[in-house]
Amino acid sequence: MPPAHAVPLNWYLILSAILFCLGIAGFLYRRNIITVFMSIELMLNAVNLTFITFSYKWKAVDGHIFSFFVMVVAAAEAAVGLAIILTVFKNRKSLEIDEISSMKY
Amino acid sequence: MDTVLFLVFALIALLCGINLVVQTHPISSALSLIGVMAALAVLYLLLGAEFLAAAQMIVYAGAIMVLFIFVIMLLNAGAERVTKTRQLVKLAGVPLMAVFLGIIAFIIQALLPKSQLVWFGGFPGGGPRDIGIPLFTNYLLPFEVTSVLILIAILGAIVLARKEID
Amino acid sequence: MNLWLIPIFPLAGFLINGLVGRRLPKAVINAVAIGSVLLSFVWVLKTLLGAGSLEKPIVENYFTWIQSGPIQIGCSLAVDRLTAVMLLIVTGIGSLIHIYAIGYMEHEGGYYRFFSYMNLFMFFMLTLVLASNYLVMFVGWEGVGLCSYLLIGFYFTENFATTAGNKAFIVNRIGDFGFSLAMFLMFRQFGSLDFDKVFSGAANMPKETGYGILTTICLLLLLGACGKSAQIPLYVWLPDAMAGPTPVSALIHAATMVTAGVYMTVRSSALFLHAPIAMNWVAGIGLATAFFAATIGLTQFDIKKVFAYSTVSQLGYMFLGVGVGAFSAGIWHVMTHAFFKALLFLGAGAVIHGLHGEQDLRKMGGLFKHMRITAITLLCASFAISGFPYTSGFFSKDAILSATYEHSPWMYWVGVGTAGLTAFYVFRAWFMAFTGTYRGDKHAHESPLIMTGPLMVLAALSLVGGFINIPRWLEPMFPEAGGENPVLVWTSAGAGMLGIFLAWIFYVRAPELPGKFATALGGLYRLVLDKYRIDELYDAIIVKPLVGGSRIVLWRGMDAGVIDGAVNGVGTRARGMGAVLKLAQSGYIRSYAAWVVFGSVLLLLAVGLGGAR
Amino acid sequence: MDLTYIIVTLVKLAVLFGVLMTTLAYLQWIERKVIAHIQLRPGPYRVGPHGLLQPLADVIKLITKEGMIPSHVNKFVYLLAPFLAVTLALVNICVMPFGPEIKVPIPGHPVSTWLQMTDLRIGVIFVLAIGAVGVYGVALAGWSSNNKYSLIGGLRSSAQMISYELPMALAIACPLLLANTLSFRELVLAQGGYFFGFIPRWNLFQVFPLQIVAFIVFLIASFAETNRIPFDLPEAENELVAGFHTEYSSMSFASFFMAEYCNMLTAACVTTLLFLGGWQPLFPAPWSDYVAPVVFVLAGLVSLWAALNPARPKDRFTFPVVAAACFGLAALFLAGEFVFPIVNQIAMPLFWFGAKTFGLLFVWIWVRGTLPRFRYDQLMRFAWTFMFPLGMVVMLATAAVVAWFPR
Repeated sequence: MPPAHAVPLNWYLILSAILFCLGIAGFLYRRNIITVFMSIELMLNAVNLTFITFSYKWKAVDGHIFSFFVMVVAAAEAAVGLAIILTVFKNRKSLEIDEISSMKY
Repeated sequence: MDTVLFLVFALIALLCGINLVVQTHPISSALSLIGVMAALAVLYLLLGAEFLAAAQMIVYAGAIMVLFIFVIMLLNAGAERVTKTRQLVKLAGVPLMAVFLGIIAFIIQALLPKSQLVWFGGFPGGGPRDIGIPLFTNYLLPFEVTSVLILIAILGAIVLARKEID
Repeated sequence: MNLWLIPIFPLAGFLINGLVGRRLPKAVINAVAIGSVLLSFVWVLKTLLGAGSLEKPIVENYFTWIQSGPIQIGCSLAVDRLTAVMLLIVTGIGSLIHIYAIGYMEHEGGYYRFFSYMNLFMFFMLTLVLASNYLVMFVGWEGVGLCSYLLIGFYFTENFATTAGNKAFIVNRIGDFGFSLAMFLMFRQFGSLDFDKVFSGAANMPKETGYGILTTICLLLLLGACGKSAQIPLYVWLPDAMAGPTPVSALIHAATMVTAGVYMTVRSSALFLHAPIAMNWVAGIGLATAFFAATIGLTQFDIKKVFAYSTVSQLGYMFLGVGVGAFSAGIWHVMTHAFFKALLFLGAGAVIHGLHGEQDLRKMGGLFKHMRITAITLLCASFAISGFPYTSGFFSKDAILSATYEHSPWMYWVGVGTAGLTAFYVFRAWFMAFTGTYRGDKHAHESPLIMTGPLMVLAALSLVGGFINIPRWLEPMFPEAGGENPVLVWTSAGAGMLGIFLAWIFYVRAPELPGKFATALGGLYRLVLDKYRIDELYDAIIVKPLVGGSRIVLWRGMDAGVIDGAVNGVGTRARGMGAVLKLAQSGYIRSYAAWVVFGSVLLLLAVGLGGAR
Repeated sequence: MDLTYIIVTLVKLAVLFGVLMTTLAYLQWIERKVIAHIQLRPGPYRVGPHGLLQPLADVIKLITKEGMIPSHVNKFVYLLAPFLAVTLALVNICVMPFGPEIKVPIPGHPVSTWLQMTDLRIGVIFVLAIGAVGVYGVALAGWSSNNKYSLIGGLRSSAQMISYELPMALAIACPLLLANTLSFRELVLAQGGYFFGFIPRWNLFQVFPLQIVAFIVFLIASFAETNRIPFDLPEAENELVAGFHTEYSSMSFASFFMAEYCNMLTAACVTTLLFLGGWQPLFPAPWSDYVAPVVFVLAGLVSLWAALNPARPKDRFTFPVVAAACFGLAALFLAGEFVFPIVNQIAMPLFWFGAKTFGLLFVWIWVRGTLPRFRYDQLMRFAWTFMFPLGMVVMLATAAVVAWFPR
């Protein structure tokens, strides 16, 4: 029985949507690779929130497990990504994302 | 009570998120990201995902973000210099995201019943036991595969970050 | 009761011998090969003794093999009275022949290869027999085909062996094609391939007068059976299959595999009974094959060829029996035929072995004093096959013939004639080999005990094996055909004895007669001698057009023109487009990201708004 | 959420906070004393008898000092860091159970509550999480004070804490596997009872000797987590001039100090709860009640002896006071429940818990007084090539035992 002060489910989803868009914004407008990377993490977090909200909606634990996997994979991705960033910085002495544009035709 | 908690922490998450985007210094962005994560952890608790809240703190805030900060310190990354962004991005970005957000909001409003409510304790199934059992029965294969993935990631990171690369 | 163990033993043997056999000493190889087959024989006995009266089939379902939509096919084995008979024949004769093979293959190369193939064959044959739905059966069906191919081409350095193997394989493909079409039709009709479902479904359908679905299925099955059991028009591969080692001819091409067609037809009796026309087809093909092959058998000089054609003709008998509705008689003949034909081949093998590979009857003669056991055992077999009273062949053949008489008398008379011919050519071979004076040049010697032992066992079986009353055993499945009519019985037996007598006249009493006849008949004789030139016929009307057609149309036109053209064309177009599209790859990550966002917005518009409405 | 609940919670909070602060303050005094005696010095002696009032003096000094912020620092982070450190350190105490459920017979309105702020289903993970976040205090302090020594200190501490979290988590997993729960309360309850009536069923003594190894691994790891000697490289005075808190002064410095001691306290409490059976007494029921009085009586006798042959004249007055206090406590433990029934309910568990915790804290200080400092590469190699595999082995072995002999 929901108490009087319960929150509509949609708010959570809207919140995660906004966070996701903030992540996109960070990705599009920041120039520092690390910041861009962090924006990706932000998007992942937003998605996790959605997962968990829906697993609340369906009263099923699978959403939790998905977001658990998301976290784990995010950890792996962070390790590799930061290693790449380190290497890039070693070779180019720069973290500006637009200066690393040599991978093209 | 729930409403208050939700509003407070949602607000924190939002402000930190915005701060992440507007700050030019990576450390500030990192801190605000940590803020977002902490706030989200509380929201997870409200949604009954206590284990994930803890995991969020340990894995994201405690490990991943520490790595980020570590790297930022290591590279001693300063604030961004202002360079010209790509025209396309500059023009397309904001309207695109506005549309994106609008559509998502519309879909959520249209598809989901507004009657659906969330309150603390409404879903008790978020404890470690409730997650562990399906994780090691139904989701065993994904679990193992993920562990292999992590192993590979570790190796990759070590190989990439070796001195004698370059 | 662990039916799966029965086929598993030979499979294990195959794996051991096939994988590491090259390094194993012969003793171990023998132990593994024989041991595995004997084990499964023992397990069969244990199973059957433990099974009680198999009124109802005992089905064991192991796992769901194919599960897709409505298709639900389990990997399941079953044993009932029919299967029991086949199991005993396969494992029993199989063990004997394996033992015999030790002696026969002693000096051959590729020893381990031979035995691993044999074990593999046993595995597939048992799978075929034990299967409880058509797909599993088809697995065994294909498997035995493969093994027969491998074993016919055992001496793969010889050209004729490889060609014979290919021939067998290709001809069998034609039959399998029929079989698989039949399965598709069955699935479409009954929605399942399990025997019980299919048969109950068929039982609920009315007898078909015209060419309905059931008849079509049955005719396609018959095509498959013809391929496997060497019936007209697909019999041509079996005589050439004698290129393989003799134990193979005995096991695969006489006793077991070639009877798979008969077994399958009997197994599908529920279908055939509702398709009288198909039954008539079966009977007709069987009769024609029986007679036709017998006539060819008259003129062959290669001892194995003679027996090969007699195999074809005996198979014809079985089909005749099945066709006229005497299923149990057919199976009975399968069993007795397994006894005496295996014996004939093994005996022939012993003779060939004793003559260091000589197969031509004209180079034999007077071998009786050199190899007594072989001669006597072969004599028993010959009596059995020619239906001499109270030998095994007598009972089964007469069961078939009397059933045929009730079906239609003229068929009966043709059958009787064929019986006479059979007796004639078999004894012709025996007399040419063992009586008179030795015409060959090689030194002849008797085979070792390990070879003669199985011969003696089989001899005993082919003499008294007829008293195993298969029709009564199969009573619950197939109502027995009408009572024995002594007149008919003795007529056919008499025909047999007449044949024996003529053979004695021609080849012992007056050896010059055959030549006279040959010259007298002239063209006809030469035609028969060349097996009616069927192979040449097929070559002219089927093979050549096919090859030529495919060379011109498929290769030049289709392959080179259309397909290659398409592929290359796609390649060039792609390169052209790439030249344009590559401009979008600016290397600026954030513009990529912008594009991604753009795309996802479009997707959301499409999906989300669509879903929201 | 009725009124009693709120009141009880507030009361507990107040008491806990008071006790905690005092403990932290006096922990430092104890440390200085112990180190001093290890080094054959009297230690703080001037303020109050045997320097008992020294902590108070320090607090006053630190508060009244001028907090100065260097000009070249990132102010926000610089101020955030110590706050973060101390807050996170204090939060942990909330989930520690100090005793069993007690019933307060308030006339007409009996209340029953646990000697614990709150019990989480995931208490242990919670502590781990907070510990994981705790890195930030040090790391950010090191980075924000914009000083190469501090930066190195911060880097070191973050790397070190991440590295030692793994063996720590692995060691923690063992008792969890045995007790099959993540809540401290159930953990302690699972450790009640005795093997053959006299060996306590603490995790330390379970599946001998696996848990002892796990205990040692955990202890070492928590030394590293609390940045204490021999793992105190982040604040190594003689190489990094006090590392991450070089630039800090007055209250912000004090809060780092407090955070460090609070972390020690937390680590000791967690060790007690995980391995030493929380408030479960060391002896079976009747004997355990007499331990506390005996201890205090002995303490009283010792201080009486000290009063009878004093080192300095004023000892004649101070030590009898101490002795009297000890005897009073002993009397309380012996006869308290006749006077006021709740006493034993509360006092006994607290006595045992406190005894174990302070024993462990003594080990901490003792080690500091004894061992030299690691070199950084040694530290890392030790973590990854010795501690981690050892912890892994222990955990797997425990898991195997639990799987094969389910209790």
